[in-house]
Amino acid sequence: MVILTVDQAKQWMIESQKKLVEHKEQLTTLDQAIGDGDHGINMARGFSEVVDKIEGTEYDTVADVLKSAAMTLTAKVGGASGPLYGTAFLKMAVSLQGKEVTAEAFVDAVDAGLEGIQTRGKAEFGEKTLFDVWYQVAAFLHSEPYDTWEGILEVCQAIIEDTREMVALRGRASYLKERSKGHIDPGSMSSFYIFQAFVDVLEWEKA
Amino acid sequence: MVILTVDQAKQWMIESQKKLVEHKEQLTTLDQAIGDGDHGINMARGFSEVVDKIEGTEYDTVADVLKSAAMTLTAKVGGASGPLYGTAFLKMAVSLQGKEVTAEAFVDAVDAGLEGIQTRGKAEFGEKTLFDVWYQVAAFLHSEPYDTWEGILEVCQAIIEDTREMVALRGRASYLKERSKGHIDPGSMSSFYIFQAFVDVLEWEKA
Amino acid sequence: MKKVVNHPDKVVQDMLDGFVKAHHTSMKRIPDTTVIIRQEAPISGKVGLVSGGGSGHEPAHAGYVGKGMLDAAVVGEVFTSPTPDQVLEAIKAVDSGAGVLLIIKNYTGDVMNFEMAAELAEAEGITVDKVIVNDDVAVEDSTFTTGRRGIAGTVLVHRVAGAVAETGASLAEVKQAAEKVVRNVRSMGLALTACTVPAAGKPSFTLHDNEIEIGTGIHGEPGIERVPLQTAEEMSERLVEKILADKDYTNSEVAIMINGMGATPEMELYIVYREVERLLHKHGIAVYRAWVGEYMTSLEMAGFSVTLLAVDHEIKQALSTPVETIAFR
Amino acid sequence: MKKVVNHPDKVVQDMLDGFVKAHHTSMKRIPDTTVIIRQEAPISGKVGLVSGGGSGHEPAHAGYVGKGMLDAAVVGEVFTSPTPDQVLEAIKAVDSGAGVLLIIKNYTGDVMNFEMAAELAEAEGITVDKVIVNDDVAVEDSTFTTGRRGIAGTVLVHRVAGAVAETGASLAEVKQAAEKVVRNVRSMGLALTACTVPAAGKPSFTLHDNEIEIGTGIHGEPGIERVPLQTAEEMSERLVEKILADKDYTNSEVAIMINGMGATPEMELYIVYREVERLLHKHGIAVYRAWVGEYMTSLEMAGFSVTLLAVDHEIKQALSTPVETIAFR
Ligand SMILES: Nc1ncnc2c1ncn2[C@@H]1O[C@H](COP(=O)(O)OP(=O)(O)O)[C@@H](O)[C@H]1O
Ligand SMILES: Nc1ncnc2c1ncn2[C@@H]1O[C@H](COP(=O)(O)OP(=O)(O)O)[C@@H](O)[C@H]1O
Ligand SMILES: [Mg+2]
Ligand SMILES: [Mg+2]
Ligand SMILES: [Mg+2]
Ligand SMILES: [Mg+2]
Repeated sequence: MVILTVDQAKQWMIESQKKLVEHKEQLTTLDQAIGDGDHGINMARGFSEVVDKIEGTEYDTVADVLKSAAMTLTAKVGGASGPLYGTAFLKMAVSLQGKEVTAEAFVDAVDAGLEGIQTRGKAEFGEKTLFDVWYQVAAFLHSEPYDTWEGILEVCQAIIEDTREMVALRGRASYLKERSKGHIDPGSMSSFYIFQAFVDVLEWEKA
Repeated sequence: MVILTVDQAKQWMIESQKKLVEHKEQLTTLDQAIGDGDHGINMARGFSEVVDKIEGTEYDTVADVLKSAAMTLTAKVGGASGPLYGTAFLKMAVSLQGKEVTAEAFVDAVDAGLEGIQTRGKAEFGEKTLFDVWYQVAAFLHSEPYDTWEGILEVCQAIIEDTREMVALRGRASYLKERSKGHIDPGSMSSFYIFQAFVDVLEWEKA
Repeated sequence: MKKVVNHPDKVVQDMLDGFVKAHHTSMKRIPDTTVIIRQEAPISGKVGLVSGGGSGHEPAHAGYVGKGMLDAAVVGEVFTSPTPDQVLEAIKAVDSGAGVLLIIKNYTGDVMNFEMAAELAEAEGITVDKVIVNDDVAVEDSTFTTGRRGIAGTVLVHRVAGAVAETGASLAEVKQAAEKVVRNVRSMGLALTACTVPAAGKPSFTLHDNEIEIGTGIHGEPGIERVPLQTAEEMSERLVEKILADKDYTNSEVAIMINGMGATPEMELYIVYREVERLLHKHGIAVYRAWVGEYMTSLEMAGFSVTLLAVDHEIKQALSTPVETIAFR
Repeated sequence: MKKVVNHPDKVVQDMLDGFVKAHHTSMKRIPDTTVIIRQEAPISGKVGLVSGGGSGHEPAHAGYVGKGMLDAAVVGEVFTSPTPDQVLEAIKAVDSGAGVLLIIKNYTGDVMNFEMAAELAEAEGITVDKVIVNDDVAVEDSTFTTGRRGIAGTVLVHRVAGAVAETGASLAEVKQAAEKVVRNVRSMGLALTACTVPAAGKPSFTLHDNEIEIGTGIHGEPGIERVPLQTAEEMSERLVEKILADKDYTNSEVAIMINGMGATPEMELYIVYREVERLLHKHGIAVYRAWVGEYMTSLEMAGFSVTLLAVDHEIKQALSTPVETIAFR
């Protein structure tokens, strides 16, 4: 069964943008605590550009939508999150190339995105980066039956909370060492919004 | 009758220094309101140097004490007040050269100081500068019998209050034009302390 | 937020616009990019030098474009690494066939974006190599983590690599010279106040009136320790001792950079220089040359960093060649 | 008060100490004075150029000592004119027999102290002349009052007079060139925040978060008007229009200086440059050359000033001669 159409994929990006813009200040505040205070700005800027690009373009496949998003994120976000999200979406696009987006295909795509993030950023699980969220989402998708996509939300929320107690070992927050404890990782939070948008969009089709 | 001995002249400088150091912050605050906030610092620095110089030196005449003070003030105060007080004391010294300091001689010296201030700074009465205080003191000394030196204090207090309502036409405060109203002129205030020290010192001898 | 801006989202574009207008005789902007290049780029036979990073560090990096230093500076959003496509444009614009060296400050974002650009450029047949500057001893150097950051010492890497490139040296030689500087340069900074990213609208952290933050980065990141305000001598000593603990400069000759973070009066930087030189002399370290001023700032942050570079004959030679940039002499 | 100092009363001495140590190859201090002179002074046959003023305006004035600019800078206490004896030492040290020109900013204190020094020097048989710079249009020019202040435009007077002096011109010729600049230069500034004189320990005035002060001087003096925070474009327009109302630069060619007051990021200064250039073009005014940076500061004040100088052949010629100073190119 196709779970994500081209229109839904576009809508996924639009919903992501809405959430990221809405939570721009929250993300920036998180990044001010343990980073350089631009994560909300970066994500809002990047996804707004994605929406601008996507809304005016016709796409044949979901892979094309995601590839377009990947290129835009890479070119417009910058910082650490730009290449990471750019790579994640690009690898997802490659994984979905020439396929219908079934549940299985999507899980494969998340795996590919996860791998892309790791290749680019060299993070391991538990180092307090957005990799942690992708890792847990992938793990969940491999462990659960595919009709409970909403479960992603709980998984994300749990791991986001877990990042609070982690000592950062990658990215800017790692400079703080022990002092990075007690704060949620901003990139994990933005990844949550993207997955939340994904879950919303699956519903959206039904509505 | 000699009203000021060499020791008294030295003491005059010492008392002036004490008052100026004690009111350093007040003078600086006055100068922050309508100038550049250094008048207290300048005067405290200058008179402390005068005292350093004077305490370690033997003088034959009051004129020598005042000349020494004048040179030190000129070399250590800077800003507008340095040359003005330097010139005032120098002209007083010149006026007292080879004389005992009788009441008459002192009044002549104040006249000479006043003239020096005007030559150097080109101020007229009512332009909201220390010239105003010297002008009024000189006028008082010409109008009153000389045994009421304390009268100087009232005269000073009155003119200081008058400067509050004046619009500054000389010095840094003049840049504020109408906005210079409502604030006492810092240089007038420091001149008051110097004359107050003078009056104190006349008493000091009696004590 | 009190800033002289038109709109927080327009600061980079407006700044670049002003920059190329003010310096149009020596500098130009590649159209539709945030890349500033030398008017005469690409220079035939010369290795191209590209650096850059987030904006907000002015005069870094565009102020270092010119003879004896960089060929191009790639400008990102405030405190945000520029994107690969922009870096690629810079590489293409300065490559004369002799190859291009990327000088990258060691931040996850910068490294990833510049590396992606390098991959793209190689795919287009351009030879690209890189050096990663990591002079900030406030951060522990460890292979398990991100490692030390690149801060003001980067400017001296630009300078030496630029001087060597100007001689017509090969890409390998230029890279070697740059890496020698990286090995021999150490820095550390502190902040008296935080700074405000225009689009964020509020300061990145807050310090009490009597508190300073030791070991801050150049992006308003919090540092490693918060201590009460100290004298210039004590602050200088703190940074110098930490640098010397990381690298032993005893009996060497050094170049010094006292770098203001943005809001610190030059008066205070010279006071720091006085203290730093005294401390170094105590350690038997001789001073070859000094730069005191704003070289790698963090918007309007108050504070400063100290950079030491051990110099040998080759580095001294490079530092004494002509240099024509907006911000470095 | 958050400053990098050892003691508020020592800032000038410590700074001078650091300055001459950092720049000992090109600069020296006359022993026991606050005077910085060119290493090679006095220069045979050349008119000596002396300027100075209170400290706290760094890089003014010591940063302008060198070939093509000043021979000596006399440094006063923070925001306080130096004293006649110090100025006299400078005059004596740079006079080679060709006479000395004093470049004085128009403040009561500066004028009186420099004039007293000139009287003392003349008494010692040295020919001394002076120019008084009064470029600040925030202040009304009136013969009944102190008149306009000297601010950032002073740097361009140093530069042109310095270039002309370097050619071996006579004292009268150098003075004439300096006076031409004075006649043709106008400036005006504004402040976003006040500054704190170290010995005073508290800010010279206070501004609300959304207030700026138009027409501030360079000593933390209050300005002429307090208005709500505006965009860079509006602020630039305000200053430019006020300058053009004072002197009509229409159809002339101008040199521009956008001067930061101390804490304003260079990013913002370039945004201002963009706006100023646009405004000037609207008025048919062409730009010959631009300087953007910190040239005449007020400690850590945030804000900027705009300076316009109408240039003719002679001034352009002077501005394009070699200049070797710490702070000006
Ligand atoms: N090496 C890495 N691998 C995975 N994620 C990373 C890595 N480094 C940083 N991140 C993520 O990037 C986020 C910060 O992104 P952002 O603030 O946009 O970039 P920058 O740190 O360059 O300012 C962090 O919260 C973290 O989740
Ligand atoms: N032209 C002048 N004639 C007489 N007094 C003056 C003149 N200009 C300034 N003053 C006096 O000097 C005082 C300021 O002194 P100070 O703050 O030490 O110098 P500056 O203004 O250079 O900072 C003013 O309050 C005023 O009384
Ligand atoms: Mg960030
Ligand atoms: Mg004053
Ligand atoms: Mg960033
Ligand atoms: Mg003063």
